[in-house]
Amino acid sequence: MTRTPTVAARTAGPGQRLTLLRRMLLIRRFEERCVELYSAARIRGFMHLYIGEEAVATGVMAALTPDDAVVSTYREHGHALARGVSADAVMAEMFGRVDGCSRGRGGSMHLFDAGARFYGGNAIVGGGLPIAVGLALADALTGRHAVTACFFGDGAVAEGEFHECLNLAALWRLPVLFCCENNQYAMGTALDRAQAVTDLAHRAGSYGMTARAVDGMDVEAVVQAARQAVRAVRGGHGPRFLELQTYRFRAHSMYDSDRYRDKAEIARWKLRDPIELLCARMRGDGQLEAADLAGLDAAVTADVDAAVAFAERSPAEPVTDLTRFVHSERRGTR
Amino acid sequence: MTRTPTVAARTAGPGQRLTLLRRMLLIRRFEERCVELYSAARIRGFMHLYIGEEAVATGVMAALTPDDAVVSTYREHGHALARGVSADAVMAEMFGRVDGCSRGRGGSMHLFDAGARFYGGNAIVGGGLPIAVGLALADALTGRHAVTACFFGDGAVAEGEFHECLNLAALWRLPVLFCCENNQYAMGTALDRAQAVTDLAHRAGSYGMTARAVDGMDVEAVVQAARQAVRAVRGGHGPRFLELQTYRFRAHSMYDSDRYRDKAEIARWKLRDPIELLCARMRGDGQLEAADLAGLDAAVTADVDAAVAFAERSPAEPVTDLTRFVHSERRGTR
Amino acid sequence: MTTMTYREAMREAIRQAMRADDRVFLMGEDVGRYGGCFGVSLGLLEEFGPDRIRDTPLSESAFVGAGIGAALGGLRPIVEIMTVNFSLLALDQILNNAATLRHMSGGQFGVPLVIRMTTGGGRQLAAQHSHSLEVWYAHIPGLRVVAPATVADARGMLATALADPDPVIVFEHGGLYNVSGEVPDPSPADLDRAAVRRPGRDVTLIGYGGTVPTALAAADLLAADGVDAEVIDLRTLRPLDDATLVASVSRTHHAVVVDEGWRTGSLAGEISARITEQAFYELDAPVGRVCSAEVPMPYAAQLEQAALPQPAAVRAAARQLVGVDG
Amino acid sequence: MTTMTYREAMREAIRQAMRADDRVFLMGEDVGRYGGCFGVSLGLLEEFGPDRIRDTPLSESAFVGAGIGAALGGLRPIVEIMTVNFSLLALDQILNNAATLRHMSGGQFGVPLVIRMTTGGGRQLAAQHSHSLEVWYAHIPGLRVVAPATVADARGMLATALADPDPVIVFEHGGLYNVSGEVPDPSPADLDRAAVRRPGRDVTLIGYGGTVPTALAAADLLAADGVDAEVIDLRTLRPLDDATLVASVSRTHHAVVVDEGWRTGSLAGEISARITEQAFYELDAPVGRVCSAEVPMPYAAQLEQAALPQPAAVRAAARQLVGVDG
Ligand SMILES: Cc1ncc(C[n+]2csc(CCOP(=O)(O)OP(=O)(O)O)c2C)c(N)n1
Ligand SMILES: Cc1ncc(C[n+]2csc(CCOP(=O)(O)OP(=O)(O)O)c2C)c(N)n1
Ligand SMILES: [Mg+2]
Ligand SMILES: [Mg+2]
Repeated sequence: MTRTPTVAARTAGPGQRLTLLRRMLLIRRFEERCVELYSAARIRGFMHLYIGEEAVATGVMAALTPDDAVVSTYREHGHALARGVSADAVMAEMFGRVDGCSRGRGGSMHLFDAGARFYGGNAIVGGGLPIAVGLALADALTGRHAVTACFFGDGAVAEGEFHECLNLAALWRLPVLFCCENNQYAMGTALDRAQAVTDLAHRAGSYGMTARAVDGMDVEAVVQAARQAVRAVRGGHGPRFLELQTYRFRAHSMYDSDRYRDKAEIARWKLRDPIELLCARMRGDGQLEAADLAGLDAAVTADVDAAVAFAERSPAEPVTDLTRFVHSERRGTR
Repeated sequence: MTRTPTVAARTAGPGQRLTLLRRMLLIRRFEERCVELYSAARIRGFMHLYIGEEAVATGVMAALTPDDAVVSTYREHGHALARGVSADAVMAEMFGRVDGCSRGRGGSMHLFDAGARFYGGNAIVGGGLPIAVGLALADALTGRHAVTACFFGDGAVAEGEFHECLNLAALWRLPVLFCCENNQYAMGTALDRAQAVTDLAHRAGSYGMTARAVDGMDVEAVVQAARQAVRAVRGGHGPRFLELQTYRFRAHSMYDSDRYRDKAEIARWKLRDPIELLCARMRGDGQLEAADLAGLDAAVTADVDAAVAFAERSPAEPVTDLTRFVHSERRGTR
Repeated sequence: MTTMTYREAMREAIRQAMRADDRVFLMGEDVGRYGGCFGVSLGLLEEFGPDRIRDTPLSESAFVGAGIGAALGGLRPIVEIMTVNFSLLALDQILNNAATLRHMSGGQFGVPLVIRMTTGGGRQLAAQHSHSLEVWYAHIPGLRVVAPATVADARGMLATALADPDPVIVFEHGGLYNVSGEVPDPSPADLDRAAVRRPGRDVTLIGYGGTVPTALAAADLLAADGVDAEVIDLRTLRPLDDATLVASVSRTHHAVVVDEGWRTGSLAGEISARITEQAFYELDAPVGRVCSAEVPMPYAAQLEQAALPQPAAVRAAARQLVGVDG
Repeated sequence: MTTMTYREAMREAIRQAMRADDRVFLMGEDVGRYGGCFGVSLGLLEEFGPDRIRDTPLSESAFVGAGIGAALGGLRPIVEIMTVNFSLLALDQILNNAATLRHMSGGQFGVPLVIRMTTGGGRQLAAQHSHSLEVWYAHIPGLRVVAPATVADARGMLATALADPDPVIVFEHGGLYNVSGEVPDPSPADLDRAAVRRPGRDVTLIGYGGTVPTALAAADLLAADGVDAEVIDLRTLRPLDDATLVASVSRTHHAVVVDEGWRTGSLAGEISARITEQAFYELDAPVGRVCSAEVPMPYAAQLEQAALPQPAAVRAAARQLVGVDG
């Protein structure tokens, strides 16, 4: 594996940058609204925010095509939105409504969208990795040139499944892009209290796949690294691993009082806010005016408003449907 | 980790060599008898032979003290005998008799001996590793200077538990000696069809512990490497990993027709029979006469005869005892 | 007699056990700095330090297995698994090692280990955080399985569990942590007997953990219907206290089991079978079962509530049995 | 009509399915070069090659999960787990993903996966290779669970399982592989109905998988006693075919369930509860259960035989129920 000091090559044009910015902003505003809605008890259950990590999903998804597949975690609002799952459907899901992307059955932790090849929304840490390996196996066996991008956290690296899956993907040279979102903590456990060796790209490299660490706060660096990796994976060179170094600005979940992190550490990372980083760079290149940004912000806020309105309008699934889809309706096995 | 071409330093004196030889010979003759007894249906169930791998158990156990602990697999006749579990009790166990080291309840795959701190006999591949980590944790927390030697095969490296346990032991700097018996196959699966990276010492090293590959056919090399590793582990320097490169001369189990290995490969490894290797070296150093060897052989054969006689004499446990020891008899919880 | 929450009672129990016995330590994901995912161990790190309040990586199989090893090595570990859903990752260690070693070794080795885990639904945590799999553990010879339903039992059961020379699984229903209750002067709970939480003459309602409040609520409803329900809290799911169940049913001649597990292969099914086996001629009607709907637990509130056993359903089942509805 | 062994029948079923549908492949530990740990897949590697007869490393969770992913990706995997004991390592994937994805995703995703595994004792394989945990799988909504007890069903069930758009678990009892039997012209087995393997009037003996032969042997013993036993083979453990059971019991008024699982929380308990719920007034006596002793399975032959359900015990239970013994 290679471990490069990840300075972004400024290859993206202004149009692409605007797209990236808009997507990150949508995730940010969407989740800020979710916090309010959670306080108002419109959203319930466990909710994990992606605020601070937007560059990761946004950058990786920019490197994928619609034929590719995505496997995600319980911290997946950002993944879903960046993949293009409609904000309306995601918000309705958080409201538990029937027009939600999982009919309201999944909530924040279980977003699904067959159309986007978005395979959830897995709330067992590490539980998505075998599925990603299997999706890639299906693609490989049928000669499709799709890539499966699999997201998971630094905490998942400790699970046995991580190990089994990295080996399996490398052994069988499967088209998986492993995207480890290293936000430095698994709940209250800092990486160095969970891993004897904290260089996760190095650990992944020991399975015989190319692995690199990327500045996960720099969306353009992520795009570039992901493009490169996706190209290799799609070309049949086996799996690749990206360690995306990032930070969650908020607590682990809405129940967490965040006692285990140093305020100064949080403040330090916030200086590298991925949205502000991109804005600053665009401003420096004369690609962003204050007015543009305000307009963008207004536009995504309108999207979020619309999503909330959509969710409010959507009905609850009738309880008579409770047992639907335990099995396929093609064959009524129960 | 370091990967050294393992040429044995000829440090052992004639007395120690004789002890090593005798122990290896005991394992060999014991198991050869087991084959006969299995054919005669005196032994049943699954039985896995250690023939060809005797140098590994013999060498590692020579580096341990009675206070140390041993965790083993289902291929553990050699481990038990080398650890000093009585051949009588092991043979009675294989016969399913009440004087067996597990009262006849375990059979070939589940030998136990509290007196020898021999914690079995685990037939779930990889299942012993967490137990070893826990034994070492208990030693560490109570300030005992014991080492836990944990044996497992190359196949176990693919299990998630391997990964979880190596990390845990390294993270907590626990006194575990991981002994990977790389006999090149897991049942019918050659290592390179199971692992993307077949250098197992390298893989282990990636967890941040010293790991080395050792010629597992050379008992003196094993003793030396194990002594060194045990010294470091006992000294509080965290776990160590030994990849003991060896080969099973027989099939995986009594049910295996060994279709998946090349006859030439087997023949090649047999040239490095650990017993013959040591004998040749002793002969070269003028430490072994034909008469000595014959005497040794007769002695261990007599031990095996005695073990069989002991097993024959031992009664079966009465079926009225079937439910004894489901729980402790200290407190009759059922 | 003090009043505290179920959560505090669990914490006090751990604290007392750790003060009383150096061999006791707590190990699990985020039990230390975070204070436990449900806050049970908050503050214990400060008192006992990181060796004995031991945060683990996300390696369920390894740290549960390490608890087994540490118990073999002479310690008295309390291992916390965040929820029963994640315990599947450690089930091999629990069944094939913890529960098996004593018998398989002919009595040589014992595993005095306590494993605590949260169970149950009702908090909109959806299909991977809400299930009740107690029956699987109750199926395993070699384990003792307990489910404190009251604050007093939350306070008292741990000491009994730690005194057991064999592995004990403690199920804490997530919906109970905030419940307050009175706790008598600390004394180990007797785990060998189920408890009659409310005496009654007409029908026996049987629950455990989170369904004890459900059964009690149903009993209140039934009282208004003129049906006098007895409520039994199983407390220990393995071994089951058949005697208390049979004695009650022999008086009431009707029984309904309330179980948050899925119906097929549920603990409720086992209890129904046992009562029928042992008190067939005392029964005026088949034992009723009110269980969770056989679906992965949905997030949406109305669906989740419809999936879980509710007092109204228990009432309806009991009314039908005793013939109030004809 | 041809005669073959249960092992050959399973192999033929796999072969036919793979010939008929390119999407079908077999994956598991040593299914290829070794030929399967119990020889089921011997020779298939030669016909279908290593892509479709796919040896895996010892990574139960990963390769079972990969089967789920491959099913999501449009294939029809058959995943072999050597024995049910090792399946615990993959149980999280089976419960939390395979069984749950369709419901949790609101019907968007399905997992047409078949998982085969060996189960059962009787071969002196001791406490980590001999258990029968079928009831755990039968507990899980979203799964179908089948247990072929005859050579014909071994031949016929796989096609039905592969045609199912949802996950199916197939339990093969290790003691059956060498049994020979007649196989009708290949046709998919109907998995929706239990089968009456022997008609009788006095008592219904209910078994599945390895206990069907036990029940049949008991029926022979009972015939000599003048008791005419009906033997039902459940065939499908989830969903259970209550109708066939109730119909039989309504005729015989007595039932004994024979189950190699441990008694507490057994499938036998579930069946007892169901029969009692649905045919209470038809029963002349409580449903009997003959299960395995609640111990980790011992190696010693006399202990293992004492732990397993035997025809003599079934006979004794049936005699007692029907009152032959007074
Ligand atoms: C198998 C399992 N163990 C524990 C949990 C509880 N849990 C949920 S999220 C989490 C932390 C995961 O950390 P990481 O993988 O770094 O992802 P992050 O939350 O930081 O994005 C834990 C322990 C779980 N969901 N699944
Ligand atoms: C978890 C698990 N999976 C599969 C098996 C079946 N099995 C028994 S031994 C074995 C091969 C193990 O190979 P290795 O670890 O290399 O040890 P060796 O037999 O070569 O000594 C397998 C697959 C098992 N016992 N446990
Ligand atoms: Mg993290
Ligand atoms: Mg091997």
